[in-house]
Amino acid sequence: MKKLINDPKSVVDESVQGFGLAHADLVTVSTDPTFIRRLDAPVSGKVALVSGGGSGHEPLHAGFVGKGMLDAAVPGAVFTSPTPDQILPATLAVDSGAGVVHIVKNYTGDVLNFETAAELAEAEGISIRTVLVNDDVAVEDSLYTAGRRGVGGTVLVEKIAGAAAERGDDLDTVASTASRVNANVRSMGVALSACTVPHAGTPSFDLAEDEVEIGIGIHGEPGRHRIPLESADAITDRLLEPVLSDLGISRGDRVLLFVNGMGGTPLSELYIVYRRAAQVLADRGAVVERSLVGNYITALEMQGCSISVLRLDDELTELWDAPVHTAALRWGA
Amino acid sequence: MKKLINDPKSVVDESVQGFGLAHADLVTVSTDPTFIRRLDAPVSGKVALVSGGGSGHEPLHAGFVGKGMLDAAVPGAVFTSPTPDQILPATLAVDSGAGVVHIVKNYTGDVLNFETAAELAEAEGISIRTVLVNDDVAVEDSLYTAGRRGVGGTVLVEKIAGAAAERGDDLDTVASTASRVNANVRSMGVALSACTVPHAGTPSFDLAEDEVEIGIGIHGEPGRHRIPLESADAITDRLLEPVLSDLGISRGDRVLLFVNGMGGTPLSELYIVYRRAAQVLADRGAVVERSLVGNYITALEMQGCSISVLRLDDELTELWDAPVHTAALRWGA
Amino acid sequence: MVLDVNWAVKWLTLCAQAMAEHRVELIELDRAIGDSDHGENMDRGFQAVLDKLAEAPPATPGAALKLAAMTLMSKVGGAAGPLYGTAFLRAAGTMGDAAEIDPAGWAAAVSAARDGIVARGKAEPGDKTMVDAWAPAADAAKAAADTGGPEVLSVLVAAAEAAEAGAVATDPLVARKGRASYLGERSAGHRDPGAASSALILRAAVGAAA
Amino acid sequence: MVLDVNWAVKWLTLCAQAMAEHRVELIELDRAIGDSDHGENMDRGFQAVLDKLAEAPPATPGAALKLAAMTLMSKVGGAAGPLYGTAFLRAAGTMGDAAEIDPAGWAAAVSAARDGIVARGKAEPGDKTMVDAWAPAADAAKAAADTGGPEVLSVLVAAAEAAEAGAVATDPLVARKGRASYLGERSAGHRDPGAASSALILRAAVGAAA
Ligand SMILES: Nc1ncnc2c1ncn2[C@@H]1O[C@H](COP(=O)(O)OP(=O)(O)O)[C@@H](O)[C@H]1O
Ligand SMILES: Nc1ncnc2c1ncn2[C@@H]1O[C@H](COP(=O)(O)OP(=O)(O)O)[C@@H](O)[C@H]1O
Ligand SMILES: [Mg+2]
Ligand SMILES: [Mg+2]
Ligand SMILES: [Mg+2]
Ligand SMILES: [Mg+2]
Repeated sequence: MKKLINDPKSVVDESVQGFGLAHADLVTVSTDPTFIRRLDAPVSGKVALVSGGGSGHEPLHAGFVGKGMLDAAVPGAVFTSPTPDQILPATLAVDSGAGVVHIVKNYTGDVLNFETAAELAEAEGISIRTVLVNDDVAVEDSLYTAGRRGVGGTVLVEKIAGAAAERGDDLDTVASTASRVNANVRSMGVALSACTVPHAGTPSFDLAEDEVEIGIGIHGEPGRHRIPLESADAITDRLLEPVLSDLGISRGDRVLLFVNGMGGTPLSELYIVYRRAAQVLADRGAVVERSLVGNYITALEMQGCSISVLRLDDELTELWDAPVHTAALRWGA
Repeated sequence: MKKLINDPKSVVDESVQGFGLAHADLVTVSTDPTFIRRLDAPVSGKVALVSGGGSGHEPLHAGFVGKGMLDAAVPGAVFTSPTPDQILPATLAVDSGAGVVHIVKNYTGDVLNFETAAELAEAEGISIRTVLVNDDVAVEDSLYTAGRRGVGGTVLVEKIAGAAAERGDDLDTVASTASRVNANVRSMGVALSACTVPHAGTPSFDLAEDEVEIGIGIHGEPGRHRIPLESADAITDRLLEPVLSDLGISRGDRVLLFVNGMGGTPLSELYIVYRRAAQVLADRGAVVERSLVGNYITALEMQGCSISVLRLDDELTELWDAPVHTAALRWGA
Repeated sequence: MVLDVNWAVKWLTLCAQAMAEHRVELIELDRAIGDSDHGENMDRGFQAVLDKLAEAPPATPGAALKLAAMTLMSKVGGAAGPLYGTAFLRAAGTMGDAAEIDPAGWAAAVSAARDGIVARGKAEPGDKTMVDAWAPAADAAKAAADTGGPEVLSVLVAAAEAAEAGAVATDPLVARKGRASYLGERSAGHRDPGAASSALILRAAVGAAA
Repeated sequence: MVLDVNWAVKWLTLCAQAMAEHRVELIELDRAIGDSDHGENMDRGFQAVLDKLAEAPPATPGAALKLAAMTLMSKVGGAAGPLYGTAFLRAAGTMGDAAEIDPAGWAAAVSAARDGIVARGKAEPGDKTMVDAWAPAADAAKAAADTGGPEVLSVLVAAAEAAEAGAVATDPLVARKGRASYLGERSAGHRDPGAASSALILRAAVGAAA
């Protein structure tokens, strides 16, 4: 294992410390327990947004703390959801009295830990709404499983719900906007290589030199199936097709197209994927109104990408365009 | 070789096309010859900035085309400087009559091709100033060599000179500001792994599992020497020390600290490096006034990073803070 | 042998030892069908339990388990943290302030642990989760307590053996809950890491009484 | 054998063949002390020269070389593009509108090519660049033309052999120009890719006359 780290046990702490030093104009970092909050939180009268999850997906979530997006981010150990004793103080620290939305990616660990924290926060008199993100079409959605995972759509939920909170929407409205984004976004990913969790020291799965793993998540977990390496266009088609059909995208639909890098893939390759995806959408008569290309929700140094499509309407577009000022996403400010 | 590409020969074209599709609000892409220009270029009365170089360093340079930064970017084949028949039309396309600054990284190929293009442009009556970027302290600077390479400092030169041009500075002033940034910035990089040029198909150098390459450039060329893998802090010290001593950083100096990823390193690791670098600078009594952390000038999927330090003054800080709106760097707009 | 606070502290101590020893093995199991963190999380969690035990030595078995519950909840994270936290909390609940636990008491504690895990995680037996260790353990402990004499060791052994067999029996299963469920059919042929760590925990309870 | 336009076209055609054949080898040489693109760039450039030759067949050797110069300049990129572009342009300049090139003419062309490369790249012999192929080639061609008879083949051969020897002689050198110079002492023990491609070009000139 080759990493720019000092000690597998201190990766998260030191990284968060560095983040705090680099972005002291935006955030305050709390240690013991670890969480990152917006410098000016609690923002008077504003609904607060708290998200979190295992580390290793950077810039998610700390990179999205700031004006127009999250009020706090709670990082767990690498690929391990944070604990209630982190989530609760983060929630308390940013609540202005207007209530807090927990944005939770749908993994058993995240769900359970946020659930406990929400109960404890409610017991302290804070109104909590929990929005689960579960946009990954690679996973079968059924009552008898853990359900779909939250992946790329999380970034879009956080941005758009963050804008809703920033403009003064109340707790239920912010939560329902977040849910509406989740209902209208689908994603699917591919890995060309595995990633190595620092404390594990070996790659999260083994992949032959001519194989790719289709339907991977963001935790280095293997995907749904393995196929021989194909062209970028063929892989793009494989990822996009289930996304579009699950969303039911048809002629005239307006969409946001998000090509996300898993951490170890050059930007140039993401644009090759974007090119094909945009062509396919155009062929179907959909209108790509907004786009996002880059490493926003990653799996350490995994090579690969995910494609997310969000169906837009006037309000979602307006909220997407609203100013945002975070370490990883910034415009209009 | 595992890449999200269709054909090694079409990597640059397809990637640039995807870039154009994703950022149609910012840029126009010309094909045959290939270059990317700011949507509203030529901007009346404004000095234009053109940069370029081999592809594979994305987001550099196309990602820096837009308001407050470059007017055009000219991408060559992967790791191969562009040719005069690309650079000349790009230059002609963005000149408003106020002249054009060529920002050229100091590599023989880039220098020669931009030199030829500048001569041809001058012959067409356009005033050209060429600013060479050569900030890499890993390379001995001597009259008898090709001189230092242009690496991370390039991003800072382009941002700050772009802001000078945007506020209306004249040709010589923009060029001298660019040179001033170059004179005040130094960089050094490390690789944990090599990268694979698509048309070559094999990694650019071989590195044992427990070795790192110190003093690498951005073209997958081997560095100055190889050492056993060390902690992130130790490696940071190795990179930073020659940067600081060459710059002569002393107590009270104000600096911008830029930790750049080479493309395949998780952001979390870059923040671990940033943390140490910020500590060292603080220990020396320098004031880190601005920071930049992320993948801005890369070597495909190479794992590793570079550290750049720029000595700031009031004017450089003001120009750094000025609005910029490009695909890869954006604030205040 | 009585199951008093010394036994409880020794049990948790042996749990910590087992997690440290089997850390890499649990990571490997989780690497195959999950995200490579289970061994690390359990190791971190039980080391923290040791620290807490040293800081504030508990007075009763119930207090020891409650301390473990709170610590695991706040230090383990992931799916296992809340599940084990709940399990230990519910088990502690059955013990109240009792100074000693008898065979029926142990059976009740294991049952409560199982019920807590099911309540939190909504998994059924056969879903390839830690429930597949705790459910047979609870049944076996109850059967042993019902039929056996006053000898508590045999009840501890019955639970541990059933948990171990349950963990082994997860090998062929297709996961329907937790992260392994994303793999669908590909999850078959691997042991569930949480069932494996559960077996270690119940085996440690035997060791503490030996 | 006369060095007319047919020879010139055949020369460029053989250059294209040689670059395609040695593409991987030149990439490998550049991988060791550069950035792995030299073979790819030269192959792309000379294929483009073939296309241009087919589009607009030249009338004289000078015109053929000028066409090659412009095409290499606009298709190769990197350091080699402008250097070879200049080399072919200067060589074309020495030929003017002549229909045939004599031994002295070839020697003059190679000298002009060398001078062009030195003028653009500022490298000296011994810097481990393509100059280390062209400089001995120019000297050898001149010596052969001065002493030899009217037989042009021997002059072509002299240049090619000297270039080949020059390329081999770059092996132990420490690079002082171009990308290999960043490696310092570590550049020793590897052949300069540009010197290697230069030898291929001058060898192709022989093949075209054979
Ligand atoms: N819904 C559930 N009910 C019971 N146990 C579960 C459930 N989901 C996961 N588990 C258990 O948790 C274990 C994984 O724990 P761990 O790796 O620490 O968490 P994570 O999956 O969040 O990385 C699984 O092996 C399984 O035994
Ligand atoms: N200053 C120079 N003078 C002469 N030849 C040079 C000079 N710099 C580089 N070269 C030649 O160019 C070759 C490299 O060409 P190429 O790989 O195509 O360009 P790049 O170095 O830009 O990738 C070197 O092997 C060397 O022969
Ligand atoms: Mg986990
Ligand atoms: Mg090159
Ligand atoms: Mg796990
Ligand atoms: Mg090269």
